[in-house]
Amino acid sequence: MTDALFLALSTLAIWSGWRVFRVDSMVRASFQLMVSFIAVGLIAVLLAAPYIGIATIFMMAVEMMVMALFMVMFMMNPAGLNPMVMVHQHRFSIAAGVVAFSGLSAAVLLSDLPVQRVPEGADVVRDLGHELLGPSMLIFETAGVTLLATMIGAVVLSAHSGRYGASDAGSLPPGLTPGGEPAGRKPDESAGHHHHHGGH
Amino acid sequence: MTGIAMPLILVLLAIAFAVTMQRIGAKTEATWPRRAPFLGGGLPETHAWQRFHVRYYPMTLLFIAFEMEMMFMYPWAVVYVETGIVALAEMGMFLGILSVGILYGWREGVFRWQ
Amino acid sequence: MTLVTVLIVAAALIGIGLYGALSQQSFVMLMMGLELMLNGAILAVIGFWSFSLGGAPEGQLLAIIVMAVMAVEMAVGFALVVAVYRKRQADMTESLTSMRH
Amino acid sequence: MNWLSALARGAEIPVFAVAGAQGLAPVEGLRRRPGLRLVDSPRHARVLLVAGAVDAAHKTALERLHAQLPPPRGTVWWQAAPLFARGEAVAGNDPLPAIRAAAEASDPDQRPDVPPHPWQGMGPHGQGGRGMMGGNPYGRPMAMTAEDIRDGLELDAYSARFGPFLPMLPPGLALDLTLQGDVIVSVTVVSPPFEQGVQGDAPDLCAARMLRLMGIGPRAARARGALMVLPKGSGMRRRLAAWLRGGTVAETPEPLSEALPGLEWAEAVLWLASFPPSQLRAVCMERQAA
Amino acid sequence: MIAAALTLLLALPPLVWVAAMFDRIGTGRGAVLIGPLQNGAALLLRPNTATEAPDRLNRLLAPGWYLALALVGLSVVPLAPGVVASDISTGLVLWGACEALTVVVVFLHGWSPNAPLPLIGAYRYVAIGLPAMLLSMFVLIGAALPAQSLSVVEVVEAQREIWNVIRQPLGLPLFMALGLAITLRGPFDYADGAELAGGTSAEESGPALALWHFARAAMLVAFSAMAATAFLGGHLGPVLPGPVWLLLKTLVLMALSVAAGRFFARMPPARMLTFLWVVLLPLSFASLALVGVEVLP
Repeated sequence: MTDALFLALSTLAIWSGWRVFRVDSMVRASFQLMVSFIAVGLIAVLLAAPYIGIATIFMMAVEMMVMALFMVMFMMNPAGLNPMVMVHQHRFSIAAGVVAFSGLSAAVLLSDLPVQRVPEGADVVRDLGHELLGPSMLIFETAGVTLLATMIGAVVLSAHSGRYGASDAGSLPPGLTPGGEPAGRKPDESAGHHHHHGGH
Repeated sequence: MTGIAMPLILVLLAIAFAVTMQRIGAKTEATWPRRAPFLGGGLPETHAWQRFHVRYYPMTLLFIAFEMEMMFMYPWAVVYVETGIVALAEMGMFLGILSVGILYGWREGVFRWQ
Repeated sequence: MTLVTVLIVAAALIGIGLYGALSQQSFVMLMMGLELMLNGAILAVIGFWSFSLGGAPEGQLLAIIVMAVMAVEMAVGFALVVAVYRKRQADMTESLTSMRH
Repeated sequence: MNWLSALARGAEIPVFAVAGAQGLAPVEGLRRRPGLRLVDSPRHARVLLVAGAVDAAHKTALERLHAQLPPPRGTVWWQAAPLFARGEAVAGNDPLPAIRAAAEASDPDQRPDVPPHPWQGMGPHGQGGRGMMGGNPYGRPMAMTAEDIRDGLELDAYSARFGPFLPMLPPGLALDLTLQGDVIVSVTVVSPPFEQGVQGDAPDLCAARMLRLMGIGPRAARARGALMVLPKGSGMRRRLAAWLRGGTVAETPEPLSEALPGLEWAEAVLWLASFPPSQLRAVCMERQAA
Repeated sequence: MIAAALTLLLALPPLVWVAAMFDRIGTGRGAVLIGPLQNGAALLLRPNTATEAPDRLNRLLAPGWYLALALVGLSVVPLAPGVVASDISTGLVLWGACEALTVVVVFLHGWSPNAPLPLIGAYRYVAIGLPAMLLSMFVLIGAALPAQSLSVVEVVEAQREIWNVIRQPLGLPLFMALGLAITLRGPFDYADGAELAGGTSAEESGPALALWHFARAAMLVAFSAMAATAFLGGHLGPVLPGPVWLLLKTLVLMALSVAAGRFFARMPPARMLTFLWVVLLPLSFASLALVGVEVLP
């Protein structure tokens, strides 16, 4: 029963992972990736990690939702109304993927892996909690600082309007000659500077 | 194993039910005027699917970083009573650090429509 | 379900992810490839943890760290996408190479 | 499925109401009428109710709307001259018998079955598109990027005619809008709201319309809190408060093409609802005359 | 376990009916008992709408996913001591996953018809649904603290002496905010509101619409059962048997949610976003801190 479930879930994970790069609609692509994550999360539950497994589903649902928003925001033809292929170095990539898969699989098959199962009935969430608050406390707090840095970085990079107005307003570079034209790009210039990409 | 078998069965049941129910309704021919999107008699020029300007995009970035804290909080909650005041202090510090990010984001106006 | 089968599934996910990350032209799709590789990494970590580490909590912690890395990667990646788009109306990796004109 | 049909026979008739000239107050009067239910989208409706005169300029729009009711569907012209030869005409005060009769009818489409643009068999996959963004895939082109008025991200602009029978706008108001996301970038008034007379400006009716857009009923006790949720500085709070006190609003709105750009959809809709129909009509007519 | 699941499957349709009745009470329409059934039957017999180039698969499945999430969320609720359909040691996290996936499903429902009003509804909903979910996570963690477990069964057991609603008075109202958001109600109905002519369901008709309403009511049932379990002691109570207590508390919370949905007005979404992050989120921190201090040994 567990084996059948594992087989079904791993097939789902790999199939939907593959579909991510094959569907035309960007929304479908994001949620295919989400399905792949959900399948992996459920496999993790089968592997006696109920917390990590379910939390993966929880986190990835949210992250893929955001992923879908950005996909739709920035990808041309986000719904795939015109079928399209936007790839480069295709053969090389396929080869790299196949090599990575076969190399890793060979390594797995050839190496002698130690076997020590999770003991039956172990309270793995409690262990994790003690680990977080005990030996790995520093990792935990470092993660907090890293996330703070991420939040600030993301806001700085993405937000246009801060408390002092638009982020690129009034920040002209100095002139090439004293009192001359500012060097480089002028903030207002970008408006007249469309360049659309055609189909590749 | 049993823990996830039941939710999966329920999901399959619900999907099967929903798909079956949708076959009940009357069948009609889908003509073009019937398929046009509802705009109160008006018509759009283009498809609605577009590069949609998500006006709250900085908030979503703040959100995915902030939301990671949940991963740490659940195990923390399980051992909280056993660990006591240390756990309170550590989580207080953790949340405090992240709250700085929220305050910064608020000051930068990320919760407004861009 | 053995350690070997779990790791082979993880390897397949990593392989597909690598293919995606190398072949896709747009930033956002490239990030999908990276995410898929990290997905494989999570599976591998949990597989090892479950079969070989006897439930040592560090294994779970590592999975959480991988997920945190994913969140950070996404937040910063998308912020970069926005910043680049704002300047260049571009969302492709190739257009970055022409940035130095 | 006999028992299902038997059960369905007792159901309320879902009606999509189009308010024409002098039609707003009678339609609002139907809201609590047993036996029918006014719905927000023609997709949810069985019967199209045209209440009050709709001039012939809106015939095409009305026919489009009619087509969007899923068949079988019926039409009722209540104190209105029929614009197309279908449905029941009622002159009296009670349209319910006619609505009941229309709920058995099955009108055909009034518009020809042609796609907005020819596309079938064109393009590499027969979907009408070309390249990544070009052509008319499935009958319509895709939106293209345009300058943004807020944060400078040049994403796609969605241009469409909204109205004249959109339930959240004043009846008759048709706008050519360009939206980026849900923010209005540009506005052209195509047709002004219909004349509603004094009844249309009645404070309780105006307040009820506005509160419905905020998701609550018109009981005043609840509505006091509703003032708090409106944005400050746009005068919406003041006007709603006046209506809730039973007073009238005599403010003249700014011309729509200047007031609406830059507003989010929810704000714009509330802003429009915070003026009595007569004032909006006056300001739109002035513009058109000029 | 199977008995519990069957009980849920049998109890859900009548409870959905009750939810529809609650929605009718006080609207002055009469026929409170039979009206929802008649309207539902009429809707089932109408045709589904086709739209221009829709995402057919997602459009077909969205109401089903919504219902599935309600069912899965409901299945972690213990009906009596030791009787629970999904016996998983991290039930609270599973419920959280259902909340997160609800946002995805509502988005897909609005995305799939390829029409402007549903699309706007879908995007607005994501903006509000995501932060609303954060609130619920904090207050549910507050419920997990005294239980020292993420299992919903343990959360109930930990309330034998004192209910969580007393330990954490702010928790229930904050959790109700999430409930209104995932059941698309009143002040949090940014997906299907009147100012978008029905929003994500503006283009739906017939069985698809009926199912969407059904799933929405099922989610109300699931949410109320979860809230009753996490804050009102679930199946605990004197004299009456456990399932009856759970049912009563669920009904009370359903009625409360419906009333709250009608009482509070909806803000424009940008205001609500700020309100959620700047007012409600700190309140949920405070609520958690309060519980944390209380349960310290």
